[in-house]
Amino acid sequence: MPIRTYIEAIRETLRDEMRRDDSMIVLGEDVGKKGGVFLATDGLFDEFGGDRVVDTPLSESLIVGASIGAAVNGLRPVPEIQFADFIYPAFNQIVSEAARMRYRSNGAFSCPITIRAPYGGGVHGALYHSQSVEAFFAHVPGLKVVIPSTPYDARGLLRSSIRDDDPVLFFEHKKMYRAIRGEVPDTDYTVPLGRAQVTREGNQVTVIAYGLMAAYALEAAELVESDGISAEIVDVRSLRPLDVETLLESVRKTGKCVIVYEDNEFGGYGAEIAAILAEQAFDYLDGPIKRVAGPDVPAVPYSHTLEDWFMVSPDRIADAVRELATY
Amino acid sequence: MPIRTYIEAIRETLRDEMRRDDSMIVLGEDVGKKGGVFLATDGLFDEFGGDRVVDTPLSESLIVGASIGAAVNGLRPVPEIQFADFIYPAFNQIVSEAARMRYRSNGAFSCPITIRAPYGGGVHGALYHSQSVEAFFAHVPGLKVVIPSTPYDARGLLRSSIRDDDPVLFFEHKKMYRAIRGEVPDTDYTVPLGRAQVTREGNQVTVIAYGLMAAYALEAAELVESDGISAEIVDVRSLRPLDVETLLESVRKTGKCVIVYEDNEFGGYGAEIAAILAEQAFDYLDGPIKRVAGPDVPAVPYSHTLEDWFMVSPDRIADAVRELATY
Amino acid sequence: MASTRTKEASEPVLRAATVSANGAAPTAGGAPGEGLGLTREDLLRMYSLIAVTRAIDERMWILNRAGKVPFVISGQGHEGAQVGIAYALRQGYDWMVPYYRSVASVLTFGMTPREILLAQFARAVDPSSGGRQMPGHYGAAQHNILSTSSPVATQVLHAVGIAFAAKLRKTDQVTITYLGEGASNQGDFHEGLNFAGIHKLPVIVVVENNGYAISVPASLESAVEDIATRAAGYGMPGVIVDGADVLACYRAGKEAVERARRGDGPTLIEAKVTRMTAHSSDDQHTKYRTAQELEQEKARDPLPRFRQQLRDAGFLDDKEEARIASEAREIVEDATDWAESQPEPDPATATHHVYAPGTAGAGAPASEG
Amino acid sequence: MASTRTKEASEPVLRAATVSANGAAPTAGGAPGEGLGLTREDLLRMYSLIAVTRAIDERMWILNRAGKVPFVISGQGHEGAQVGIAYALRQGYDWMVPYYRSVASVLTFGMTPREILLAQFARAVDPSSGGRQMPGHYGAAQHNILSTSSPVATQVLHAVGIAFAAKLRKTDQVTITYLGEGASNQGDFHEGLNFAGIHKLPVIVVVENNGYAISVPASLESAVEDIATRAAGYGMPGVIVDGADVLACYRAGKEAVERARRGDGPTLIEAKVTRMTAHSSDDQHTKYRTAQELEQEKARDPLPRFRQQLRDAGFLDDKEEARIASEAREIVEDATDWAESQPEPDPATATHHVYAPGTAGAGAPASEG
Ligand SMILES: Cc1ncc(C[n+]2csc(CCOP(=O)(O)OP(=O)(O)O)c2C)c(N)n1
Ligand SMILES: Cc1ncc(C[n+]2csc(CCOP(=O)(O)OP(=O)(O)O)c2C)c(N)n1
Ligand SMILES: [Mg+2]
Ligand SMILES: [Mg+2]
Repeated sequence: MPIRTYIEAIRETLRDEMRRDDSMIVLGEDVGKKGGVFLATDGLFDEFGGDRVVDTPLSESLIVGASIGAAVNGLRPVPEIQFADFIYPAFNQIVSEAARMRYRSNGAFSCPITIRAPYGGGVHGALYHSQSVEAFFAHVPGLKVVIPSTPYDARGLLRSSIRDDDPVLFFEHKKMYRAIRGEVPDTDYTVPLGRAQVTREGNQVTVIAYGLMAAYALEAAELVESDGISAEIVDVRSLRPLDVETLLESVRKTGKCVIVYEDNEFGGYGAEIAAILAEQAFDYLDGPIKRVAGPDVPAVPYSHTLEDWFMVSPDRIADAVRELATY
Repeated sequence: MPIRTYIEAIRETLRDEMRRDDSMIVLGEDVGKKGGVFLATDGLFDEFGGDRVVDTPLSESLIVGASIGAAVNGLRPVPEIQFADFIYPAFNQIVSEAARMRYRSNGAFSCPITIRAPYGGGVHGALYHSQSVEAFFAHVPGLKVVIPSTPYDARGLLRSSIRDDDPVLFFEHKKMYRAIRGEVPDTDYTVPLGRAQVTREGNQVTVIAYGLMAAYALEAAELVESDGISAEIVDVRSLRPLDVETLLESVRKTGKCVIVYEDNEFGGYGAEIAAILAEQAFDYLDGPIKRVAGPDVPAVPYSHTLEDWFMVSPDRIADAVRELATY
Repeated sequence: MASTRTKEASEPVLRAATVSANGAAPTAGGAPGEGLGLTREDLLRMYSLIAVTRAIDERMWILNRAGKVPFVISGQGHEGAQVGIAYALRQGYDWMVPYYRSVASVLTFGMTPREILLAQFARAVDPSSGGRQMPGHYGAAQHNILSTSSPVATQVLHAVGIAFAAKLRKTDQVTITYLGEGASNQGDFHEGLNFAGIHKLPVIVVVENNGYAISVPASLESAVEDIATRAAGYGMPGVIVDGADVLACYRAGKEAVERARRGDGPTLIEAKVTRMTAHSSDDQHTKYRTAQELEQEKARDPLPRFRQQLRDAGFLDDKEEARIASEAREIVEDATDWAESQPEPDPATATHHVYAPGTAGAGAPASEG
Repeated sequence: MASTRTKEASEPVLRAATVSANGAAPTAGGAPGEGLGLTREDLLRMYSLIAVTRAIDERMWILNRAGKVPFVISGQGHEGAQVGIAYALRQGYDWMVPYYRSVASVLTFGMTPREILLAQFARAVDPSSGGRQMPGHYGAAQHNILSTSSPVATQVLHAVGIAFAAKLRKTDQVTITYLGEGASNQGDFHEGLNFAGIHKLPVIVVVENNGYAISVPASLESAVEDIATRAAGYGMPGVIVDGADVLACYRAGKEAVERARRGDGPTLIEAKVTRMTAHSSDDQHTKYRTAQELEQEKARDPLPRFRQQLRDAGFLDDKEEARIASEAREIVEDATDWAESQPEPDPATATHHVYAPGTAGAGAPASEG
C-alpha cells in the first residue's frame, strides 16, 4: 500500500473530493497560489482555479460566515483556518450560526461545511500558533469535532467529514504533518465519524487520547511494556459525537484509565471523558481516573526551555500508566 | 439587615464601587439612559454621566477590546454584555487578549476588567437569550469566572471581581434578577474569589451547583428531606479558580455526588468537577458521579412546552439525589 | 368575523393586485410608479402588503398585551422601505436573508400571514423554526428565505456566501439581506461588504436606519450620520433613500437588482425609516425618547403617505381603500385564529434536528422519535 | 568588533543626532524637513534609526539561517514610514500599540536594539515577553508600548481603549497603533475606528500597506485599493502617504498628532510601503511574487532614498554616512552578543503571571517560585 505523510493524505483527499464533487470549494487565507502555510492545499489552485480555491481576505468570521451561506446555496465549502489559534474571530459564526442552523430552522436548512485547522504545539509556535481548541467546540451541540492521528484516518475521516451534512471541525496536529507517515490505500474508503478505535490491545490500563497524544500514547505503551505493563490504547478520533461504547468496553476490561490531552487540563476535553467514565464505568474502576494534560497556562510559550516544559511527552504518559498500574 | 433582590444587589454594588473609585467606568449596549435591558445599571447614568457610563455601539468585540485598552491606561472598566449569548463576537478579545495580557508580557501588563453578562434560560429567551456560556471561559487560563447565587454573594463577589487585578467573567442568572431576594448588609464586605460554600449541611449525598442551579439544589434538598435523605449542597461560586478543597471535603464525607448545571451536559463545566473528583476523591466514592444537566441541543427552545422540557428543575435534581442515595 | 370560517378554510390571499382591471402602467405625467415599470396593479399590491403587514404588526402587540404571546419585535415604520425594496426581487428564485424587523420583506417575498402568526404563537408547524425561536426569526426554505438568528449582522456574511455560490454556479440569483444601522457597526458587516466588493457579488445589503439601536441614539452608534458613506470603502455604490417613500425605495431596489444581475456587483442601500414602537415588547421607549419626538416621527409613517400618494394619483378611492382595509382585517383574523388553533410543539421532538439523521454517539441526542 | 567589549558594557546608543553641532532647522529653500520643525540633528537621528533598524533586521535573518533563532518576522521596507510617523510622538509619554513589523517604530519610541535582540533569542530578561512569545511581539511597559499578540487587528481596539482612558483622564496622551492592510479587513478594525470617530479620540491608526497579506495580493484582500478611503466612513481624515518618503510620513504623523492633541479626533494614515523580504522566515515568497516584481520593488526602499535626500541637501557626506553605518554595525554586534549571552527562561517560572499574585485554586497554577 502507498505510504503517505499525514499532510499528503489530507492534500490528496481534498484533491480527490474536489474532483469527485464539483460543488466543493476550498477557501481561506493563502490557500491559493501559496497552497496554504503548511502546503495542505498545494496544487489545488493550479488544478481547480481561483473560483474553487479561494484566497480570502484576512477575516476568519467571513471565511466561516460565507461558507455557511455558500453551503445553503448548494456548495460544499471546506474552509481552512490558518491556525486553530485564529479561529476565535469566527467563534460567533461557528457556535451561533453553523451549529444551530439545522436546529433553529427545525430541519429546514443545514450547514454542510468542514472547517480544517492545524492545532497543537511543539513546533516553536508560542502562545498563538500552538493552541488546542477542541474543548470549546466539542461542547457545542450541532457541531462535529474530528481529530485524526494517522494518515489513514486523516484521509478516511476527512472524506467522511466533507461528505457529512453537518458542520465539522477537523483539527490536524501540525507537528504530525510531516513527522507521521503510514499506509494509505488508494481506494475511496471512508472512516465513519463517531467511532473510536482501539489502536493497541492491552489489559491493565486503558489510555484514551487523540491526535498527537494518541501517537504518543502508543509510544508510552512501548515504554511501559518493558516494565511488564500491558496498556490498551484507545484513539478517540471523533470527539463529538463520542463513541462511548468503545471507551467503556476498554475501561470495563482494564479497570484503570489515563486520559491524555495536550490542551490545558482544567475544563479540557478529557474532563468529559472522565465524567462519563466516572458515571458509567464506576463499578468497574479499580483506581482513580487520571489525566495527563497540558499545564494551566495560556498556551505553549516560545522559548524552547519553556516549550519543553509544557509539552506532554510519551514519558509523562508512561509515568502515569506506571503509577496507575500499581494502584 | 436590608433585603435586596439579586439585581438590586448588583446595581448598588456598581454604584458604590463607582463612588469609591473614580477610575471605574461602566460600558455596554444600552447601559446609559435606559439603564440596561434588565436595569442593572439604572440610575448610574444620572449620577455619573455619559463619560463613565458609556453607551457603546453594538459591537461586543469593541466593548471588550476597548476595555482592555482602557484598563491598560489606568481605568477599571466594567463592561456589560447584554446577553451572555452575545459574548461570542468578543471571544477573541477575551480569550486571546484579556486572558493572556499578563502572561504574554511576563507580568508587565495586566487587565483588570470585570465583564458582566446575564445568562441562563427559563424566561422565554429561546436559543439566543438563554445560553449558559461559563464552560467556554472557565477553561481558559488567565480568566476568572464567577457566578453568584444569592444577593449577598452577588454583592460580595462583584466587589471582589471589580477590585481584582485579573479579567473576571461575572455571570448573572437572569431568572434570579427579580425572583431571588436576600439579606445584604450595607457594609463594605467582600466575598473572596476562589471559595466555594457549603450552603446546606448533609451527610448522604453532595450536590454541587452554581447560579440558579445552586438555588434549585437547595429546593431539591428540601424535597428529599421528606424522604429521609440528607443532602449537602455546595455552591461553587468561583468556577475558576475552583475551590477543590471544599468540594473534596464534602464528597469525602458523603461518598456520593451529583453535579448540576443548566448548560448542555456534554463538555459542560460540571465535567471538570467530575474529573477532579474521579481522580482525587476516588477512594471515598460510594457510587457513580452523577450529572444533572441540560440536554445536548443548541440552547433552550422558545415554545413553553419545549422550554419546560429543557430546563433542569428541583424535581430532576431530587430524583438524581434519591437514585444515588439508594445506590 | 373569522369565526364564521372553519379552521380548515384556505388562507385568504392578498387580492388587491388582481381586483382592479386596469393593469397598464400609468402614463399621466408624474403618476406614481411612472418610469419604474409598475402597473396600478403593482402599486395596489404594494399598498396592500404594507397595510396587511401593519395590521399583522398591530395584532402582535395586542396579543402580547393580552398575554397570549410573551414577546413581540416588529417593524412598524419600516414597512414602506421593506415592501418597496423587496418588490424588485424575483420571489422564491432570488434569496432573502432577513432580520427580526423583516415582516413586510418576508411577506413580499412569499411568506403568508398565517406563517407569520405561527411564529408568534410558536406552533409546531411554524415554518420558521417550529416554535423553537422567538417570534421575529423568520425563515422559509421553499421561499429561499434563510433562517434568522438573533446575533446581529451575522446574516451579512451568509448573504455574501449565498451570492458567492450563485455567482460560481451561475444561477443568476440576487441575494438581499437586511440589518439595522446599529448592527452595521459590527465587524461582520465590514467583512461581508469587503468580500462582496472584491468579488463583485450579486448581493444587496439594506440598512434600515431608524436612528436607534434599542435606546442608543445614532450619534453614539456610528461616527457618521449616513451608513451609506461606508459603501465607498468597499468599492460599491451607497444609496440613501427615504424609507417613507415607497416608490423611491422600489427604485433603489430595482437599480440594485439590475446592477447585481448585470454582474456589476453589490449595492448598499440605506433606508431612513422610523421605529414607531418600542424596540420590542420588553422595551419602554419613553425612557429615552421624548413625547415630542414620538409625535413628530408619526409624519414619517410610510402607510398614510403612500395611501395619499395613490389617492392623489387617482389609483385609490374611498371604496378601494375600505376594501383593502377590510381585507387586511380579514387576513389578520384568519391568520390569528388559524395559527392559534395549531398544536404546540411536542417535547418529544425537542431533540430532533440537532444533527443530520443517523448521527449517533454521546453528545448527539436521538434524532428520531 | 564586539568581542573586544565586555558583556557588561552598557549598550551603545544612537548618537547620530548629537554628533554634529548644527542643531538649527535648515532654512535653505526645499531643504528636507523645512517647515516641519526638524533640525539636521533630527534628520540624522531619523536616518540612523532607519539604518540601525535595517542592520538589526538583516541580522535577524542571518541568525535564522544560521539556525540560532527559529523564527523571524520583520519590517524591511517599512522602516521609513515607521520612523517618520513615530518621530512625531512624545516618547514614553504617548502610547504605542505596535504590530509584528514595528521594529523601527518601537526603536523610535524608546526600545533598544538589545531589547529587540532579546526577543529574537527569547531570553529570560526580554522585556517584551520574557521569551514567551515568538520574536516580533514587542512590548515595554516603561515605554508605554503595549504588549503585542498574534491575532491581527485586535490591537486597534486596545488603542482606542487607551485613547478613551486618556481622554477621560485628560492626560493629553496620543495613542498610535499599527496594522497591515490585510488586517484592516478584520472586524476589529471597523469597530475600533467607528468608536474612535464617535468619541473623537486622540488616536492614530496607521495601516502599513505593503500590498500583501502573506501571499494574498491586495486585489483579493480589499475591495478598494486605498484603505484610507474607509476613513470617511468613520468621520475621520484618511491620509495616504508614500512610505518611502520619510519626511512625508513625518508630516502625516505630525499633523495627526496635532489634530489628536487639539481634541479634533483620530486620523487614519495609510503608508504605502514595500515588503522587501518574505512574509516571515517560514514563507517562500518567490512562489507568488515574480523576480521582476521583487526587483522593481527595490526602488521603494526608504533607506537609500532618504540617504540620497540627505546627501542632496548637504546634511550627509561620505564621512558621516560611514560613521553612521559603522555605528549601526557596532550596535548590532553589541546587541546580538549581549542578548545571546543572557540566560534562557527558567522553566520554574513558566507558571508565573497567569494570574495576579495570591490567586489560588484549581485552574490557577502556583504563581510564586
Ligand atoms: C451581537 C448582538 N448583540 C446584542 C444584541 C441585542 N440587540 C438586539 S437588537 C439590538 C439593537 C439593534 O439595533 P439596530 O441594528 O439599529 O436595529 P433596529 O432594532 O433598530 O432595527 C440589540 C443591541 C443582539 N441581538 N446581537
Ligand atoms: C486573526 C489572524 N488570522 C491569521 C493570522 C496569520 N497571519 C499572520 S500575518 C498575516 C498576514 C497579514 O497581512 P497584513 O495585515 O497585510 O500585514 P503584513 O504582514 O503584510 O505587514 C496572516 C494571515 C493572524 N496572525 N491572525
Ligand atoms: Mg436601529
Ligand atoms: Mg500587508
